[in-house]
Formats: sequence, structure tokens, C-alpha cells
Amino acid sequence: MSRYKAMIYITLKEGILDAEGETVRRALISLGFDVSEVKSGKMYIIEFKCDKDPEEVVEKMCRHLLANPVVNNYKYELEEL
Amino acid sequence: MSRYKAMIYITLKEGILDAEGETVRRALISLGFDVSEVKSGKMYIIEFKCDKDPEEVVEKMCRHLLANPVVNNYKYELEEL
Amino acid sequence: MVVTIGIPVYPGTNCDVDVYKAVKLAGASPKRIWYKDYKEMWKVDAIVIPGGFSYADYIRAGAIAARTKMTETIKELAEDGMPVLGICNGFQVLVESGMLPGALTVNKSARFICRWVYLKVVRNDTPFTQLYDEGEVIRMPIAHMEGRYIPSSGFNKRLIVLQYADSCGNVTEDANPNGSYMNIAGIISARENVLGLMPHPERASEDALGGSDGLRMFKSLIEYLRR
Amino acid sequence: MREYIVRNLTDDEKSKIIKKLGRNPNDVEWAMIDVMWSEHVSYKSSRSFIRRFLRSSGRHVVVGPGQDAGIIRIADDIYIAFKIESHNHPSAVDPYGGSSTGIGGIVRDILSMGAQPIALLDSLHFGDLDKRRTWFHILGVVKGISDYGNRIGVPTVGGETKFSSCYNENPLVNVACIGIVNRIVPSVLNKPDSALVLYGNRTGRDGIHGVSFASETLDEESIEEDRSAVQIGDPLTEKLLIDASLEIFSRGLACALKDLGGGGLTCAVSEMVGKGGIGAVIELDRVPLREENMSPYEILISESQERMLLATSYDNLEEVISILNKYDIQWAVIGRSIPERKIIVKYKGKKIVDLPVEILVNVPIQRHPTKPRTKDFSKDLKFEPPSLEESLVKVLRNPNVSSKEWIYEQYDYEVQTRTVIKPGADATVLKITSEVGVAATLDSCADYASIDPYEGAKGAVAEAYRNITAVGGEPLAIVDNINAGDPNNPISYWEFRETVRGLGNAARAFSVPVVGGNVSLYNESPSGKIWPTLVVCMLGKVNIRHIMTPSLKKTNSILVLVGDTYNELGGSEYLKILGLHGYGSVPRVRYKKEKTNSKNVLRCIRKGMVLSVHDVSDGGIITAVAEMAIMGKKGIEVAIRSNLRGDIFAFSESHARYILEVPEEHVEDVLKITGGIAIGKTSSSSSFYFEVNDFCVDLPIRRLEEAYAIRW
Ligand SMILES: Nc1ncnc2c1ncn2[C@@H]1O[C@H](COP(=O)(O)OP(=O)(O)O)[C@@H](O)[C@H]1O
Ligand SMILES: [Mg+2]
Repeated sequence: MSRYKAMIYITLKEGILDAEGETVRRALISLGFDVSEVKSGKMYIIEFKCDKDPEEVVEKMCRHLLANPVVNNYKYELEEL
Repeated sequence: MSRYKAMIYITLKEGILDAEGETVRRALISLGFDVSEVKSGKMYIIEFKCDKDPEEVVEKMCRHLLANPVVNNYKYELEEL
Repeated sequence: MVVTIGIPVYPGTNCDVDVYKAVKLAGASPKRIWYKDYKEMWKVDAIVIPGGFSYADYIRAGAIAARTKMTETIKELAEDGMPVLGICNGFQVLVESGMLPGALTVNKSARFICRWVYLKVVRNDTPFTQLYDEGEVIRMPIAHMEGRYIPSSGFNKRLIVLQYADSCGNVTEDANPNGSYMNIAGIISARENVLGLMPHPERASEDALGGSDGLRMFKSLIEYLRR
Repeated sequence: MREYIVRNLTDDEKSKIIKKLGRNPNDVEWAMIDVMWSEHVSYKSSRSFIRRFLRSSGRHVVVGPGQDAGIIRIADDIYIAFKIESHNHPSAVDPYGGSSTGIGGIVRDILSMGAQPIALLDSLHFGDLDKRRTWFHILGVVKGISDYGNRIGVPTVGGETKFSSCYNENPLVNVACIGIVNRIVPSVLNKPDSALVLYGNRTGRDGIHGVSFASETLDEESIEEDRSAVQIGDPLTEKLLIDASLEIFSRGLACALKDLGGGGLTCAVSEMVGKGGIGAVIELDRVPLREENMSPYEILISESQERMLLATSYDNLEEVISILNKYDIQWAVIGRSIPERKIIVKYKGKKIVDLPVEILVNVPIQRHPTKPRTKDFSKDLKFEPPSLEESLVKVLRNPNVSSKEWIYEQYDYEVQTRTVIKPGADATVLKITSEVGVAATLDSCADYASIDPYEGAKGAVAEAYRNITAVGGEPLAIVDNINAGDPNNPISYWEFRETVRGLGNAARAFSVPVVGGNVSLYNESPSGKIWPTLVVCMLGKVNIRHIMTPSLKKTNSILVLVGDTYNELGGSEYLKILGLHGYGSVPRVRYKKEKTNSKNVLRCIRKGMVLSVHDVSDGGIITAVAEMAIMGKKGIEVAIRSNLRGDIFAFSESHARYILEVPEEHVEDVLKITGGIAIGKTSSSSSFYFEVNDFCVDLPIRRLEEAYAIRW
């Protein structure tokens, strides 16, 4: 069994209003920044063990729990520890 | 003025309770994954304009709004558009 | 006939006692069931998944609860035809587990909203709404952070049961508290035995608390079960 | 002795301790003594005044000050626990974490009395709205309360939100919690050989030196350095903790219970057994830790959140553990109580602490010099009044007065289905049985106290008294939170004393005993200190069938003003918008009138002779009438003749006044009972017409609404 670390990033799909990003954008503008767009997202840094293809495992984590296919996109980086 | 895109990642400092990460870890375990640690974080993808050092601008965004240096670590990647 | 209604309690559920009181007031026998005791669900006549913050809404509201044995059990029972009502976080569990289509995400304002709203009853031909008139305007409170309904592709409008409206029943943008698609406040499954709604009928079960329109939802269900 | 361990002790105190003990304490012992002797835990600078001025007796007082919360009886077998606490320092540095852990802490205080938490209230004081830092505070604090309070299923049903530049660096976050008690669980243990069970979150390095942090003034350096004093809340664990604890209580398994707050394990253990006349042995290795390599002193003083210490008999231990396991809560039996009055700590097989309990719990009182502020606040006040219309709109738009809906809408104020009168009224009403309810309000009058601390403290009590009355409640008891500056600053210390004195005298005069409270000193930073700010949380008893709200109900009913108006503009919202804060005399509390008017108003409410009631406070009569009109969406026509100049009459904030909406047929009786005067009527038009002497406002209600309902 090998140990891995996955950095998983989850954002909202194109076309779905990113309410939090929009709020942050307005706040940044009111602070004087010249911001045209803000996208918000979540991130999970996960350390795990597995003996099969780690990519498959991370895909599974995302599809089964971390991302909702109706609204989310996800991507990740993998690293062996 | 140039346009930039910043990818900003915000996590909790070492030693500060990450209740979400811990809950996600337990949920992943109950789904059968062999997970030893989960850290949760936020990310923002920001498009902005500025005529000075963009790094300085992003630093300011982080310190003034996006992160609280008392509890958060942040890092970012910058890209000119 | 005694009607037994099962109320699942996940870690972080916080409206289970309120639902318990309302169900009792409506004339049925409620049973709160801790998520670890999911087998107890086999013994009930219908299920009401209460609101709250199961697993503190981490990842997405309802996401973790939707993947527990308790929810799997509820899903199996629903597939066998048992009526299931999901309120607020319960609705979120229903969409997260695929028992209802679409998704619920962060309010347009990106803030939690606690407020009394008006709802238009679009359909009264369901087990949960048969005591309302079609087109009737009712009042209930909402209290949520993630209540903006997003349809999945091929969404069928026939599923809409409740819409946010103004006091005259007009479905307007102003009356939409969270930015939901088509002002959706509640939808039903294609088989018409699973209803999810963001507003809290149990909080509108007594005039002293501001209204009793919500009580009729539980009464509808009980009447349906008695038949 | 390592300096970083000892932060609260003076040299004098150190030598006293060495003498008492007959030896030099070791490092760990010093650390324990140090937290126990901090201001935050020991109240050493405040205790003498509190003892002298605050007495708490009354037929309905069941538990007075000194416990985790006060308890009162509101009906034959209904007992209510309530308590207030400040989380000012943490909220200044980390508004989100600070306010949310403040909620967590106060809820556990109520829980540790054996009570079920049923409601929260928050008193927030922020700085100027044109400061970036203020927004950092507001957004973080409100979100912190919302995220934590909503998740644990305890409704946040009321509060207050005030603004002044004196809070720029030192915002105040005071939170109160109310609970229903079935059977009191003591916080004191007097049975040796009980098992001590620590349950809840694991212990981490967060919150180390939290108490010392709260007992110092804030400057840039302390903010950086005290990072570890900041804690993050875990509402999911708190919710499970509540449910598990309630189950433990209902099965009668708790001998004593304490929450772990300031001072962590050290404080919880030594207070639990110390006050019960016994001692304890702690096995430190058993404490579940979140981080590796924590030193014994860190484990002993960590303020990690969501932890409770339960004393139970060994016979019941198994049952307790099965309940905790059901809710997936971490637990450990960390020690036992012993008959000797000692605190013994063992670690890795060695005895590392052996202290007499007295050293930890009997902290000598500290006195500081006081110096009155010599400011002539009766200073002549002469100014040219602007138009009444313009002033009214400005006052309504002033954030101290304008609607706080955008805040309380972010709180779940409905969960537990008890909230009969929702936030937005003078006080909130919670239904306890189908007949009996509890009215609750939080009030402060820091703007008066900034000019006259004594009169301001009395004013806060008077305002709370009126708010309870206005919803139809009979005022019963108080818990208070006094926020003040550095006690080593003689003026701050004098202000603190005047506040306690005012609170004590008013509470006695109104027969509303103080059953608990909290003191937060050191709210001072290099740029200045806060106004002495007394926050009063008052509870009253109501009959659910006779409750009132301030929104106008009908057209063509008569508006009655109860109470006399004086030239008392000092500290008023009116002078604030004119830039004249600090001038004029503040409203004086006239006990007799306040009590009589309250009694009479209650009589009218109970006889069903009124439709709505609002007390007069910030912004004076004209503001009170405007608020009633806005909330009820009704027009009004008011005309008044007064000996005072019109604007002064309209905006004076004299106490003891109410506006009643009375149906025509009851006007005569109401005037007779209250001695009030009819000042106008409600109308079917949508305009606000208010005339006093030669001053006049004639505006559409919509205009006022726009000003009042300002949203951020
Ligand atoms: N921070 C807050 N949290 C919850 N409710 C609040 C807060 N601030 C104000 N409110 C509510 O807004 C209403 C008006 O508050 P306030 O102006 O202080 O009333 P009053 O002058 O009658 O004491 C009250 O019902 C109060 O409970
Ligand atoms: Mg009031």
C-alpha cells in the first residue's frame, strides 16, 4: 500500500451563479480593488493509502462525496508520499 | 494597467482545529476510504487589473479581506492575462 | 388507525423535536430515530426528515447525511412507495441522495436567511398537500443558507408543488428569497411519494407562533395514510 | 520560573504565594496559579465592588451569583437559568472565531447547570462604520454567531447593536443564553471518590493564555503574539454535547458538572472540588489530545472549546459512557475526587503538581485607586435646530436606531418553536407552556454612561425594565455584563465602580435582583478606551394571551403618551447627528415614575385596552412613533403642545415613557389609569404627520421606511 496526498479543488459549474464569489467581488471593489470576476471554491487536502490506482480512488471520493455533479466541477493534483 | 488572474488558497494554521476536515475524514472512512488526514480550505480565483506590483495587490486582498492572518495561512499563484 | 411517522436524527439535526411536536399535534404517533438505529425505520408508515445542520453542512448541506445507512434505508423504503417528506436540511438530503432531482446551493445573497414567506400551492394532488386548495397562498418561515434550487437537465415542471410568491400569490422575482429556479420552494418525485421543501411547516403549526398553515401538511399526510 | 508561564501575577502576589505554600511552586504549578489568579477567572479587581453593591434576593431567586448561571422560578414548577458573557478580546482579533466560541461558551454555561438551552441574545458594540476594521468586526461577528448558533439548534432571538468610535479597536461581543431547568445539576462536588469524566473535543494548543489575554489591553503586539489565545468553534460537537448532556441529566447520572472555559482544565477541576471542600487527583496522560508533544502545562491550561467535566459515581460510569458513545463523543476518565483539599496532578507516573486547593480558588481581592472624571456634563447647550423633518430622517438612518433586520435575519430565531414575539419588537417572548412565557431583552445605555457612568448604568436597567413591560411582561431578574477599561487606570476604575453602583441601586429600586453576571475589564488600546458599557439582560414573565408588539394595528385608533418629557438631550441620538455628543444632561432615572408607569401600562395590556405598545428610548418620542408607523404600515397624525422647544420635546430621551395605541372606546379608561395624554391618531393615509409647537414633519411613511430599513 502506498501513501498519497491529493489536493482537490471544487468549484461551481459555469452558468451557475456563484453567490459567494459575487459577494467577495463586491467587497473587494468597495475596498478599492479593480476586480472583474471572482470564483469561489473549496479545497480538501487528503492523505490516504491505497493499493490500486490512486487516481481512481480520488475520482471516487469526488464523485461519491466531495462534488455534486449537478452543480460542481472538480480537479485535483496527486502526489505520492 | 495589466490584467491578472490570481488563484488564492486559504487554509487554517497548524494547530487550529479544523472541524470540517475532521468530519470529512470520518465520512470518507465510513465510505471505505483509507484516509489519515483531511485539511479543508477555501479558494478564490480572482481576475483583476492594476498598474503596480500585482503580488502586492494580492497580498493586500488576502490580508484585508480573504484571510485572517491570526488563524489562516494563504498562498497564491499569479498569472498575467 | 394509529399512524406512525419516523423522524430520522443525524448528528446535527436540530428540528427533530419541533417536527415531533407538530406531527403529534396533527394526530399521528411520531418516533425520533437516531441514525445508527436505521432498522427502526422499517416499522413506520411514513418518514419526515427534519431540518437542521446534519454534519454541520460540511462539504454541502445534506451531503454527508445522504451517504449514511439511514438514508440508504429511507431510499429503499421510498422506492417501495413509502411517503417521505424532507424539510429544509431534509430536502437537501433528498436531493443529495438522488431521491429528488436537482441540487440546492448557497442563497443568492450568500447569507443565511430566517424569514416568514408566502408560498403558492401549485399542486394539491399529492399526499402532502391534499388539504390545501390549488393556488392557495400559505405562510411559513424559511431558515437556510443553501436553499437555492438548481434544476438538473431535463427538469420536469410537473414536479413543482410549492413556489415562493407574494401575499396575493404572484410568483415574482421580489418574492424569491434565495434565487431558486422558478421560485421553487418544494418539489415532488416522479412517483409522487417523496416531497422536499425548504420552508418549515412545523414552525407554522400553531397560531401563537405566527400561523398554522404548516400543520395541514402533516394532517394531509396522516389522512392519506389512513385511507 | 519561566516568564512566559506567569503573566498575571505581580511580584507582591508571587511572594504571598511562596509564603503561603512554604516553598517555590514548580513551573506547572506556577502556570496553574497564574491562570486562576487572572482577572478573568478570579475577578480580583471587581469582586469587592460587586459584593458591596450587588445584592440578590427575591422570592423567585433560586440560584444567585457565583454559579455558572443564575436560576429563577417563573411559575410553580418552571425554572429558568440565564447567564451572560463577553467575548470581546477574541472577537477583536478574530471576529468570526471570537463570536462563535462566545456562543459556544455561554451555551455550555447554561448546560452545566443541568438546563436545556432555549435561546440566545447578543449585544454588539462596534466602531465607526467608515472604518475598514469595523466592517471586519461586524461581518465576522455576525457570521460567527449565525454559523455557530444556527448549527447547534438554539435560536438567537434578540439583542442590540450599537456604534461609537470608542469601540473601533475594542468591539464588544456580549452574549446571553437562557435555559429551562428540570433538575439543577450543581457545579460543585462534595463527594470524594467520584469519577471525573472529561468529554467533548480533544484538547489542543488553542486558547492557551486565553484568560491572560482577556486580562490585558490590546495592542498590535499582543494581537500577533496571542495567536494561540484564539480558538475556533466546532458547532457539530457542541450540538452532540448538548444532546448527550441532556440525556445524562434526564437519567440522573450527573453529580456535578462544569464547562471548560477560561482557565481550562485547571479552573474546572479546582473550582468543582475546591468549592465543595474536597480535592482531586488528575491523571494527565488520559486527557485525549489533538496534537502531539503537548506539555503538561499546556494540557492543564488549554482553552480548547466544546469540553465538559462531569463528576459521576463509579456505579453510573458505564451508563454515562454508553450515552457518550452513542453520540460519538470523545471521553476519558481523567481522575477522581479525594477527601484531602488538594489538587494532585500525575503525569507519566510522576506527581507533578501538589497544591492546596485554597491557593487556586481563594484569590485575594485587589484594589486600585479610583479617580472621578471631572467633566461638567451639565454644560449649557445652545444650538440652532435644523428642520424636524431632516433630523428625523437622519436619526432613523443612524445605525444605532435603524432596523437590525439584516442582522437578526441571519440568525435562526425560530428553531425549537417557542418564539412568540420575534426579534424586531421591544423584547422577545418565548413560549414555555401554553400559558406562561418568558420575555427577554438586552440593553445598554453607554452613550449616557459616556457622560455620566452612574446615571447611564441606571438607565440601562430602566430601559430593559420598559422593554419587558412593553411586551406585557412583569420584570423579574437581571444578569449583567460590565465592560470597562483597564482597572489600573484610575478613571477607568472609577467608571467601573460607578457602573456597579448604578446597576446595584437600580436593581434594588426596581426589585429586579441581579442573579449573575460577567465583568470584562481591559477594553483599552493605545488609541483609547471604551465607554463604560453595562449590558443588562432582563427576563420577565408573561401570560401568552396578553402580549403586545410595537407595530400599529388599526386605523383611527388613538395614540397615548405615558410619562413626562424633560429637557434631557445628553447622550441622545439627536445630539449625535448634530455632532454635539457630550453636551447636555443625560436622562435621569426616576424610580417611582418608572415603576408606576410600568404597572399602569401592564394593567392596560392585561385588561385588553391597548392594541400596541412601544417604549420611548433612542431617538425620543418622534422616533418611537415613527417606528410604530413603519412596522404597522399605518399613517399617523400627531399634534402636541409643550413648554419645551418642539425639537427638544420630540427628541428628548427621558425615561419612563411609552406610546400606546388605544381603540377609541378605551381611551378614557387608559388616560385615567396611566395619567397619559392623547397625542394623535392613526390614519388610513400613508403619511406621517407630526407637529409639536411650531415644528412639523409631513412625510410619506415610505420615506421613513427607506431611512429606517437601511441595509448593509
Ligand atoms: N445583534 C442583534 N441580534 C439580534 N437581534 C437584534 C440585534 N440588534 C437588535 N436586535 C433586535 O432589534 C430590535 C430593536 O433593537 P433595539 O433598537 O435595541 O430595541 P430597543 O430600543 O427596544 O431595546 C429588538 O427586537 C432587538 O432584539
Ligand atoms: Mg424598546
